[in-house]
Amino acid sequence: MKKLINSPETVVGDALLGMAAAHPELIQVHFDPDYITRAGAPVRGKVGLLSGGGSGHEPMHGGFVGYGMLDAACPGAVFTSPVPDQMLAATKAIDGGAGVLHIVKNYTGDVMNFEMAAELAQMEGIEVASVITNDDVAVKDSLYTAGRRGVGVTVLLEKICGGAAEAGLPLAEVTRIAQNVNAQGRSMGMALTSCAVPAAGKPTFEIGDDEMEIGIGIHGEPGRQRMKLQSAREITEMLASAILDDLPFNRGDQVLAFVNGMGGTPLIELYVVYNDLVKLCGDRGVTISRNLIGNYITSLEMAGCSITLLKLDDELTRFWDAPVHTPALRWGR
Amino acid sequence: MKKLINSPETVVGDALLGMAAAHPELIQVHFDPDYITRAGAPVRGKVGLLSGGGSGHEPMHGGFVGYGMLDAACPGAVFTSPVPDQMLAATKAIDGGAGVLHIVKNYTGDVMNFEMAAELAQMEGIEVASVITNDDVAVKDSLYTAGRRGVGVTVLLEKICGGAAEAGLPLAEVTRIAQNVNAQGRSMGMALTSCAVPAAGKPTFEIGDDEMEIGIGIHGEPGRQRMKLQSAREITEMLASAILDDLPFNRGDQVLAFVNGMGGTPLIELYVVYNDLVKLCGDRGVTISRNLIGNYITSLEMAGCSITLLKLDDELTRFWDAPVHTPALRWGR
Amino acid sequence: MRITAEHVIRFIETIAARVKEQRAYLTELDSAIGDADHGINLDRGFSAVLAKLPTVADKDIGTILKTTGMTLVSTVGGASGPLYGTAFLRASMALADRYEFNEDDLVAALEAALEGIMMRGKAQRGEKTMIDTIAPAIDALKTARSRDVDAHAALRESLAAAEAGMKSTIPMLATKGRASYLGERSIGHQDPGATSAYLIATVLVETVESIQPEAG
Amino acid sequence: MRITAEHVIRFIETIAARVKEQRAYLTELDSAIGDADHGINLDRGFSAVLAKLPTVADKDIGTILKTTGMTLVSTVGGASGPLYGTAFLRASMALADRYEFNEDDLVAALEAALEGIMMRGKAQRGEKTMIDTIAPAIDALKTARSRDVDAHAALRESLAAAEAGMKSTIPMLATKGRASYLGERSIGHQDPGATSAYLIATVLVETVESIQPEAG
Ligand SMILES: Nc1ncnc2c1ncn2[C@@H]1O[C@H](COP(=O)(O)OP(=O)(O)O)[C@@H](O)[C@H]1O
Ligand SMILES: Nc1ncnc2c1ncn2[C@@H]1O[C@H](COP(=O)(O)OP(=O)(O)O)[C@@H](O)[C@H]1O
Ligand SMILES: [Mg+2]
Ligand SMILES: [Mg+2]
Ligand SMILES: [Mg+2]
Ligand SMILES: [Mg+2]
Repeated sequence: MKKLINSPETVVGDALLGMAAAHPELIQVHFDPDYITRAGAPVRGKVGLLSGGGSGHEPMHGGFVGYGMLDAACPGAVFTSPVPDQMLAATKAIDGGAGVLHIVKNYTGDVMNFEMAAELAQMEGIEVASVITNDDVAVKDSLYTAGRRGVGVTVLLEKICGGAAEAGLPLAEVTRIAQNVNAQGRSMGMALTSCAVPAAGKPTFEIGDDEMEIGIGIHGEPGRQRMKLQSAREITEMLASAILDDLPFNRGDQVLAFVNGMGGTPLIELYVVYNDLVKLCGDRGVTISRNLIGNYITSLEMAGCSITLLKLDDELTRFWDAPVHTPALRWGR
Repeated sequence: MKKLINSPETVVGDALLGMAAAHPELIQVHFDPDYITRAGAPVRGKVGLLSGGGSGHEPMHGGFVGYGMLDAACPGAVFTSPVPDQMLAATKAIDGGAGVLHIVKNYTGDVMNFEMAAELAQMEGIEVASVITNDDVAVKDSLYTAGRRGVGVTVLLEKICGGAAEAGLPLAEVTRIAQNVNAQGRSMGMALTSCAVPAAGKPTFEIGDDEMEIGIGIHGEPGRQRMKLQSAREITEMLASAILDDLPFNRGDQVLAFVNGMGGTPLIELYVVYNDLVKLCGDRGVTISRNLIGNYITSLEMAGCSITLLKLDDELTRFWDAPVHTPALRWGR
Repeated sequence: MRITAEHVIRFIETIAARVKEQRAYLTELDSAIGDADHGINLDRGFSAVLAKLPTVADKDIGTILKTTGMTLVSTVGGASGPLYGTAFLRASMALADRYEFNEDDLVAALEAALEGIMMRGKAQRGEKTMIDTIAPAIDALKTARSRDVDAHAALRESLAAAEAGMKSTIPMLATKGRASYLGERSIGHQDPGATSAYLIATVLVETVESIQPEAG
Repeated sequence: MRITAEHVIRFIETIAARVKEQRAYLTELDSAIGDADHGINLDRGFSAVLAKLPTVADKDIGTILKTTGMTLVSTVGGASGPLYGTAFLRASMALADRYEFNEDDLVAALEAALEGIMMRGKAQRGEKTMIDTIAPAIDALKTARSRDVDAHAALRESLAAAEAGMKSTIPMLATKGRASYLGERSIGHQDPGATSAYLIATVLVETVESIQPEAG
């Protein structure tokens, strides 16, 4: 396990210090409990958006704090949900009087910790709503299980709801849009290599030189299936078909296509996948009207990618297009 | 060697098709010869900026084509300089009557191919100037050798000269600024792992689980020195000291600090390095007034990073801050 | 049997030591069907608890357990943080203001802890979680006590049930927690949380066994 | 000796075949001190040349060589593209409009090719490049011919010099091309370009040797 770090114990803190030093005009980093707020938070009268989760998924979530996206992010230890203290402090710091939306990825740990934080915040008189993303079609959905994981849709949801909140929409409306984004989005991922949790010191899983994992999450957890390595086209087909069939996406649909790198895969490969995705969607009569290609929700140094498709309507498109200015996503200003 | 590709033969073309599909409002991709132009090129009366080089360094250069940066980019085969036909066609396509600046990284192949293209373009009556970047302090400079490699400064130069050209400066002025950027910038890189050229099918070099290469370039070429893996702080110190001592950068200098990932290193580690760099520069009385952190000039899936420091003056700062809108770099619009 | 605040503190200290010792093992188990952090998480949490313990050394058992639970909630994160945190918090309520307690109180505290875990995690037995260790252990303890065997023997029966429960997670299909994402592939691996729960049960039994039976 | 357009075509076709055969070896050599593409580059280029050859099959030797050179320039890229491309272009000028040529013409064409490489690459002997194969080979050819040995023997002496030249790059410190970035670490490796140049020299000698000495 080779990493550019000083120690497993300090990696999250060191990176937060680096972020603080790099983007003082955009964000403010608080320690103990650790959380990142938008510079100048809270914004009076605006709904506050808070997300969080384990570290190791950079730029998510800290890189999405700023104008038009998140008001705060809570980074946990690597791949470990942050604790309620962090969410509570961040919620208080960004409440501008219009309430706070918690954006939670559907992992047992995240859900429970956010739940505890929301209870505490509400006890302190802050209006808190929550949305849980669960877009990963690799996981069978069921009332009797933990359900699907939240993955790529989270990034899109944070951007779109950020636009809605910036436009002055009230908490109920922002929450409705958040639920809509989650309802209209689906994802699936795959890995060529494992990542290594710094404190664990070795790869989470072993994988052969000619193998890949299909249906992985973003924590180095093994996927649903191990198989022989295939071409980008076959891989894209496997991921995209599962996604397209699930919602389902239909002929005539307009979508936002998000090809995400897991951290160790270079951009050239993501564009190869995007090219195959365009053809596949075209064959199904699905039009890609917006796209996002790059490393946005990663799994440390894992090589691999995930695909997310989000069915767009006018409202979602408008808030996606709205200006955003964060360390990792910026347009329109 | 595991990659998300369809075949070594098609990887560059597939990725170009993906770029074309993803960014039609920004760029246009031409094939045979392969080159990418800014949508709407040529811009009448504006100096055209052309760069190019082997593929495998994405987003450089194609990802930097667009408003406020390059007018065209010529992608070669992976790690192989493009050929004069490409540069000639691209030069013609972007000449808006104010001449074209060729931005060439100092590699024998790139220099010779660009030279041939410039001769041909000039024979066709297009005014062509060239700037050769050679900022890599890992390589000893000498009149009798091929000299230093062009690396990270190239990205900064493309942005800054893009701003200058967009502002309407004539070819001579844009060339002067280009030379100034190159003169004021220094870089050095390191690798934790090798990359694998797709057509070669295996890693370019073998490296132990506890080793790193210091002073690597961006083509998987071995570095100046193999050593035991050290901490981010020690690595940053090694790279930054060599850079700071070389120009040299002095107490009171304002710099742009660019921490670049080689393709396989996740963002969290780049922020750890940036944090260490801030401290090191601070100790030397050098102020970082601008920064860029991310994967911008990569070496396929190589894990590692490079650091570039560029001494800023008012002119360079102004053109760095100027709006840019390309697939990979965007701000101000 | 009289279990005092001092014993409770020793119990928690020993858990911290045992978790540190087994940190790599627990993380290893979590690599197979989770995200390779369970041992790291618990070690971080119990190390923090260890640092906090001196501030409550002279306090009642409720306060000691409450501080432990709050510290776990504030430092562990992940799934196990809220779960073990809630367990200690619920136990602290069952033993509020007490400076010592007996076997009956122990059973009540353990039941409260389990209830807290099940409420927080919305899980049942048979879903391949820590519950599969804890629930049978409490059942066995209660059954043994209804047969009127002595406390130590009852605890040893309970521990055997805990071990069996832990092992029972191996063939299970996970339906809760991160392992559930693996579907069928979760089968054949021992659950990390069930394992850490067994570890804690071992420490509990050791601690009680070390108590001089003078007051028995 | 009469070297005809047909021989030249066979020469180029054989280079293409040999380069494809040795592609992995040349790339391997380039991994050690370069960027692992030399064999790939030349194979791409000579495959393109092969596809172009039929269009000039009935043309003069100058045209055949010019087409080869231009195709190499347009398809190889990297350092070797302009270098080998220029070499063939220069040779084409030396043999412009010819349908056959003799030993003297061969020497002149080779000298023109070398000059082109040195001009384009701004390099000299001793810098660990293809020049270290080509220059001594031409020298040896000229020396042998001044001693009046027969053409085949002279070419074999030249090929031996080419081989020695190629091997002489092993202990050299590279000062030109990509290997120069390695500094001292470039020592101990055979230069890929010097190796491909030797390959081409081998093919040249084989081609000439295959010519029936009837017109000798
Ligand atoms: N809903 C749940 N109810 C009870 N226990 C659970 C639940 N979800 C997970 N667990 C337990 O938590 C353990 C994992 O803890 P840990 O690895 O620290 O957290 P995370 O899964 O967030 O990484 C599992 O092995 C399981 O025993
Ligand atoms: N300046 C030069 N003059 C002559 N030959 C050179 C020069 N630079 C490089 N070469 C030759 O080119 C070879 C490398 O070719 P190739 O790998 O195809 O290109 P690149 O170095 O651009 O990847 C070297 O081994 C060397 O023999
Ligand atoms: Mg975890
Ligand atoms: Mg090359
Ligand atoms: Mg875990
Ligand atoms: Mg090469």
